[in-house]
Amino acid sequence: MASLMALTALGAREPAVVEIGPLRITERTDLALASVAARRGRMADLAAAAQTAGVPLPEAARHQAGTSYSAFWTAPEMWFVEAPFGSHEMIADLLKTTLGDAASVTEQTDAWVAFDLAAADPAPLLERLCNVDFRAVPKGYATRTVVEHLGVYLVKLDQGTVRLYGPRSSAESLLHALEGAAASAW
Amino acid sequence: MRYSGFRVIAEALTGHKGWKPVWRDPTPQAEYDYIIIGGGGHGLATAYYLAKEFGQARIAVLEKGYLGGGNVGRNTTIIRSNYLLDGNEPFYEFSLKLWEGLEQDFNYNAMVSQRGIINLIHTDAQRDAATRRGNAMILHGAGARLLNRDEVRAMYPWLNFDNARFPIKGALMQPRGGTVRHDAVAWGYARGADMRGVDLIQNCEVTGMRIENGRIRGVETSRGFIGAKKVGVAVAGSSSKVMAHAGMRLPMESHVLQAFVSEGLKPLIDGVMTFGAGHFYVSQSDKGGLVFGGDIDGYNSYAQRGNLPVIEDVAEGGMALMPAIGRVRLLRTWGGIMDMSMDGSPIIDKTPVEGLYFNGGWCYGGFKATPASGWAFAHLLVKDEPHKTATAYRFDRFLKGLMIDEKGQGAQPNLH
Amino acid sequence: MSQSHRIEGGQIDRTKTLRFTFDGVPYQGHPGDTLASALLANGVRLMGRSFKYHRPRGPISSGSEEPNALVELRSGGRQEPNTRATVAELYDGLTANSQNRWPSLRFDAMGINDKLSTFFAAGFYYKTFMWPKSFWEKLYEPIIRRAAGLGSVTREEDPDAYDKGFLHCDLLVIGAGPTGLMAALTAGRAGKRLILADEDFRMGGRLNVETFAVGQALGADWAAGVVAELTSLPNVRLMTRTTVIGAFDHGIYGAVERVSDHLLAPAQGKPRQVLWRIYAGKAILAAGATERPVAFENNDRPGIMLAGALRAYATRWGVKVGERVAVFTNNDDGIRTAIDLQAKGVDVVAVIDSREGGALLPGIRHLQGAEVIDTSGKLGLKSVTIRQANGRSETIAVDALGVSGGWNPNVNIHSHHRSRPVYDDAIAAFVPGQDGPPGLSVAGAAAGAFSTHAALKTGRDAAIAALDLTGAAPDLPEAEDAPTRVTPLWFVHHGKGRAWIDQQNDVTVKDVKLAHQENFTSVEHLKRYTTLGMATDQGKTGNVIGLAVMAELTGRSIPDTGTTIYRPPYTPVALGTLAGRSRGKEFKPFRLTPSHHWAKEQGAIFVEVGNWLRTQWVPKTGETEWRQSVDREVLATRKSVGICDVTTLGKIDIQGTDAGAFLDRVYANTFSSLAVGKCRYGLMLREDGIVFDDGTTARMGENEYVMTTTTANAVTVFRHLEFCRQCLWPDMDVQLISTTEAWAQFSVAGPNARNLLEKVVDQDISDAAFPYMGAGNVTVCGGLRARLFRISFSGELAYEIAVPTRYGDALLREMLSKGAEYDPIVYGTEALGVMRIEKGHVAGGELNGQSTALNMGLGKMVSKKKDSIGMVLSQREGMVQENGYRLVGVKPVDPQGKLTAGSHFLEKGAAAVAANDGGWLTSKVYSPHLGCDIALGYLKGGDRKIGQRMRIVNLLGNLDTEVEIISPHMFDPEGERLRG
Amino acid sequence: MIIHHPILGPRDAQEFVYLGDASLIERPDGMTAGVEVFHEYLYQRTNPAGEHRELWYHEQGDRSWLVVTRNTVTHEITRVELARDVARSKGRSK
Repeated sequence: MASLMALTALGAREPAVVEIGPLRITERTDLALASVAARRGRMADLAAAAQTAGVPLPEAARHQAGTSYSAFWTAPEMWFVEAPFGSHEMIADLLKTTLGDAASVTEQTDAWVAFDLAAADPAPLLERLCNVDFRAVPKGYATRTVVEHLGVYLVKLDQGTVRLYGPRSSAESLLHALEGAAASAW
Repeated sequence: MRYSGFRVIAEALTGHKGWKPVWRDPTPQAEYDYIIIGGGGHGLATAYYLAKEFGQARIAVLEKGYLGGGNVGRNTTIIRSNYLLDGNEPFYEFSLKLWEGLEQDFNYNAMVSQRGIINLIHTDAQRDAATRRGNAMILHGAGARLLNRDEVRAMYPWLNFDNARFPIKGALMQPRGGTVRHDAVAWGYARGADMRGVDLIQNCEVTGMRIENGRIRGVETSRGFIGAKKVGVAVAGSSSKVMAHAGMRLPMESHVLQAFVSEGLKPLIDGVMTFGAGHFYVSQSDKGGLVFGGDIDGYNSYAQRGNLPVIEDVAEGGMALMPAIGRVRLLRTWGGIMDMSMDGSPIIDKTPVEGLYFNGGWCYGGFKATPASGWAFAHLLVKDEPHKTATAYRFDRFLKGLMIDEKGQGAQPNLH
Repeated sequence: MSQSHRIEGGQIDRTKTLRFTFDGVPYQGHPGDTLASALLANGVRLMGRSFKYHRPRGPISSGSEEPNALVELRSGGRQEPNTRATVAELYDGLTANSQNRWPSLRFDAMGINDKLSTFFAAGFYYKTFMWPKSFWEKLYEPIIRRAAGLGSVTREEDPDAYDKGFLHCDLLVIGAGPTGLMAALTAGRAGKRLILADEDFRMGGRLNVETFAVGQALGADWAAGVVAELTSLPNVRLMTRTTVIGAFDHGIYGAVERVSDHLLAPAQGKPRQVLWRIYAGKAILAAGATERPVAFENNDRPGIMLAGALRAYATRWGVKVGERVAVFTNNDDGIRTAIDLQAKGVDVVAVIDSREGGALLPGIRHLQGAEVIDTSGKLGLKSVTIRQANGRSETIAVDALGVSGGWNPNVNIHSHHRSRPVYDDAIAAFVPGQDGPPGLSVAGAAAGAFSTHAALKTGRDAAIAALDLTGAAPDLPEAEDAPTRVTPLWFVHHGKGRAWIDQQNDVTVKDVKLAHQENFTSVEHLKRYTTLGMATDQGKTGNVIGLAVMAELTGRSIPDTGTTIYRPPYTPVALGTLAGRSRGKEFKPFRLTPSHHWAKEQGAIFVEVGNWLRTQWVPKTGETEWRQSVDREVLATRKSVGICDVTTLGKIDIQGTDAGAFLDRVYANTFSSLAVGKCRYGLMLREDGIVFDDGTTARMGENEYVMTTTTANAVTVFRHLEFCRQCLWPDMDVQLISTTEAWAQFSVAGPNARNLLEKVVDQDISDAAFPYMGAGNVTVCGGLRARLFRISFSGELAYEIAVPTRYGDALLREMLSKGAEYDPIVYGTEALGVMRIEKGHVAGGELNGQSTALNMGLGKMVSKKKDSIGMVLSQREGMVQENGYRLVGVKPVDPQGKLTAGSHFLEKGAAAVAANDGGWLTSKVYSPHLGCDIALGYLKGGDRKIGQRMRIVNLLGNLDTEVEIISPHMFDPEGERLRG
Repeated sequence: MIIHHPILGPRDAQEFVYLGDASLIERPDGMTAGVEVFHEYLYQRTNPAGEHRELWYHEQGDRSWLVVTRNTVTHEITRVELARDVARSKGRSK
């Protein structure tokens, strides 16, 4: 499509991978993201269209994986929808087309930096970062929380994998915070 | 009894037998000419000046707890007149002038100490604002200096100059700013008022107001009805509660402000310092404790205690500014209840009830205002006219659009 | 002489030796020692000096209540003033120094204060030092300040890291003595998520000290067994070296874990301490009790300590504090000290028991109805003088004296919500009162249940009650259940000497008497007047005694005299711990713009704008002064084209069928009438009619707008819009989301702006196709989605172009290379400021939260034809005054004349006094185009003063410049360039 | 403090931004109400020592505005509602 070369949120050509003790941090540049909000009084229409299009609309505080689209709840009648960047770079346009005027759709891909955190037990790390009770919440839990003054979305993909979406402009500060806490935790 | 160094020596040599009570504990009389509700700094100062400067008699101060137990006893003891706006600056400058002669005036050493206050500047916009403010201060005779980075560094070379997230670019200084031993202010005024015949009545809570035909007749208290020709309310923190007895709603909310003191340390900080890139201000007491504070907790509260987030926020500011204090320990925290007004400025005004006067809305700036507040309130009580430095502190300024909003935050009390 | 006072037994590891120094003298101790126990083991009793009289002092306790044995621990950036030797865990290489003394601890010149103490009675300073007036700051106070204070702070940065964290549990148990352990065992076995925290480095509390059995085992062994079981449970988190510092609202507790304080330095990457915020469903305060002394003359000499501490040093640490020991007690627990010490082979020469009657101790000289009335020994105790029941006095040579005046429950945390403790006559102490923190119960000695049996039972019961447990609870092991049998004795009536109540602050019985004499009888007045309880120990041992003395003087009971309440923190907390990682550069996160990496390569200068780092200017080789760079950037932009990263401006996507109507309500001007594909400048007011924010908002589709906010207000505007949407007009069909960071946005300005953009934009952007204030979706560089807005902040033909953030860097480089023929430059915030001021556009200096649209010359933008936020109140009389502030432009009459932002307006010849103050300059720059300083300012009646001459005065910098008042639109006032 | 969010359950108050008295929902209509009515709405507060209905915004959460009923003396929270629901119950719509 375009001739322009992308930079990661950390200012590099390639996504970062960092290992600290038992933790592996992987920057995810291969995710497209868009917000989907129901228009006033159109939730039923949106739900129907989403079902047809294979866009999950999970309940509050949950993430739900799908075949091409996954999604997590962000606000009443609002979700962030994920898809592979390679096939869905134009995620907002794709969703607008499928969901029609039942939803307000906005591209969010580059508003965020995504880090996948993998460890056998990430709890010692997370308890130093945010107030989420990671041990207690179920798989598929998704919430917004605060890490070192930064508002982030946290998704518990499974017991040992966490996805963090942080503000893209603060990607370096967020990674620095993760590294510091990891060194302290293990 | 007059206090002096000679007296201290003479008493020391004779076993301290001659010291007299600093105030009496009188029984309330049936009626007074003036009742001041609130035995904090402002109430005691009002009574003192009513008697001393305005020659009034038959005065009582009613205090629900103990004298000086409100915000005058729980603040960070800073005095300054580095205000910006015309409605404020003459008043606070008047106050600072009164501080400068206070101890000789009431013969009590409140340790008024003008070691200077600096407001640190971290951005060009802050320097512009400081220039505007500094000029306003000088125009009002308050004095100010703009320090550059090197001048600040010469004063406090151990501040974070080299690894700061927000570099120190200079400071606005008021050399006449400083600190005062806060409890001594209450005691000095109380003693001075008591000596002039004012009845200071502790453990006497006002539970109602007797208002007839739009005129105040007296107050109901936990010690019975006490009649009065004029009643002045000076209960900042509890203003809404007390004025509700007169059926009034006020343009203010009550909020908790925490303050902090560290363990005692050898001298580290000479004057008062405010951090311009976070919520933190600090001075060091004569006893050696770092006395510091930050933002209010931010929600309506009458609880006189705060929560951990603000403690952490203040410590973050402190560490960002002074990386050497990491191992200094926080000793004690306390919370005071602030009348946070709708524009961050106080009210000293008559009320719709004849003979009932109000003094409050001091936000967290009430301590430094104590002398001028007392004087101006006494003036209003006696003459029914605002003191010339307090003409802007009217209830109707919100209706008229004449807010005195130093911070430019608008009608949101927790942001002032 | 190594460890001359070490005796057998104790919980120390004698197989390892730790070396340490105190005041430069080397000593040895063992793992398990505290600094105090190790010094005592080496025969060192003198560890500090008091605050006021500089009296020689040794430890009185073995715990965190210690007022005397404060040292400067470690050195360099790690120097820690006021560290309690009694809780400082010994490590190999520890260095400590005494403090608040000169030249040495043994010979302290300030000890003269002690001789002159009669002149330093409570509050003496309030009565003197007032003449001459100027002497306070110049003479008296400097002397006082130098003499005051305790330890000293290094000026070096603390090199250690601190962490914060969050923990969650069903039950938090505070204190791991018998009560806490039993509570934890009960909850732990029931499978509840449990945190057990104790400030000590060994769990067990007093069980580590006492010699009696719990069940079949020695108390300490029983405790170790319980700890072992709890450790094996996955639902239990045991936290030693962890002090719960405060109970905050709704079950949030603060706790400080000392991760590395028992080490020479923290391990790589590890913090020194961690501040934990514990979210606890329920909590049990099992903090035990603190022994209190009795006030008698000269009761402060090194070697005199609390009886329980004397016992603890012998039993837990294997240390005899003295060779010849006496015990002075008013209760049975003191007796226990004598028995245990004697069993350890220490020579207990007398038990001075203030109580009459009862059984006499076998094998010990037990004097009943006797009191200690004086002591001797300058740097350490040499003898005590006692008064026996028959009135006879006797001096006994001893080098250690254990004193027990009874025990005070550690109610502190229970009163953190201002609950007042209540007095319990049975134990002569305050116990927890009503209205403590919800969810917090108190058990064991902290609740006044002093026996071991009571501790175990109340601990178990508290856990059952807190968690509504129904299953089988652990059996209670057999344990002593002896009463304390305390007969209150607060101070010994005798003579004229000083009897200390608050040892650190040197508050004596005499001081309390003076406070009473002067009518400082309220407990708060007593505290503030005498400084009782204000020292680093916060009166943990002394407060109640001071209260009791005042009660006796006033003839009131102790409960009638009152009590002070405790506030967080329970023990002092390092500020580094409270700050965590937020310090230095990490004080706040950085926000970096899409062009940051490019700018860094170019050697750009950055400026902090909130948390953003923005390019301030981009110097070229040879430029030595910032003005050279900025002037060049401005001139090059106005001559050809310049590019500026404006990503930091807030961008809010507003969609919905009511989006236009919504904008009409939140903006003072109208947006519903805006055509699709166009944008408009919007002015947003607060409800009080003051200007809140401004920016351009574009209509991207029928039901879709993109709002721009200022960088500073991006977050507050969004919050405000959500308030309007949810609280004011809940049924409007409007959806909001921030897209600030999703798009890299560049301003491209200058006569060649279009020419340059045509090199990258795929569509026709001619003036006809994309007119002034046009807006729309385009593509760049062969199909990349982009947004284009034809708006200008500089007065030039200008556009803002946005691409997904990851392509921002590449787009910038592409524009610079593709448009090279136009010599494009990148300009920073300084040049941006110059050009906007030349055009009279308002920004931060003008949008100060105090100004109206009218003040800004934008009064006509406030539409009265529709309701909008702030419309009504903007019309108040004080805000529409004819002579109110108006925005004006200013330039010096002499082009060489200087201006400074923040300077004030004065009429020519007017004196520099407030009455003549005409207003102030909000923003000032040097305009290379006009060749002089120019400024914007708010001037009273300024709209009627255009063309007049005034002065600009900066009294801070001796600036006094004659200026001409001009229109704020100083450059291309007709706007021909931007429509070009 | 902990606020029991009607949708998300207990959340630390640190995630929220406080505005003030919930009466701020009841904004007068600017086309009919004048300065005095707006003055009363914007500036005058009951400021009770006791139960207080107040607005909190879940900024670091789901961006819901909540009406929290909280005791200003004890800080006890007895009720939390979505402000949107409260607004509708007050008759507010578009």
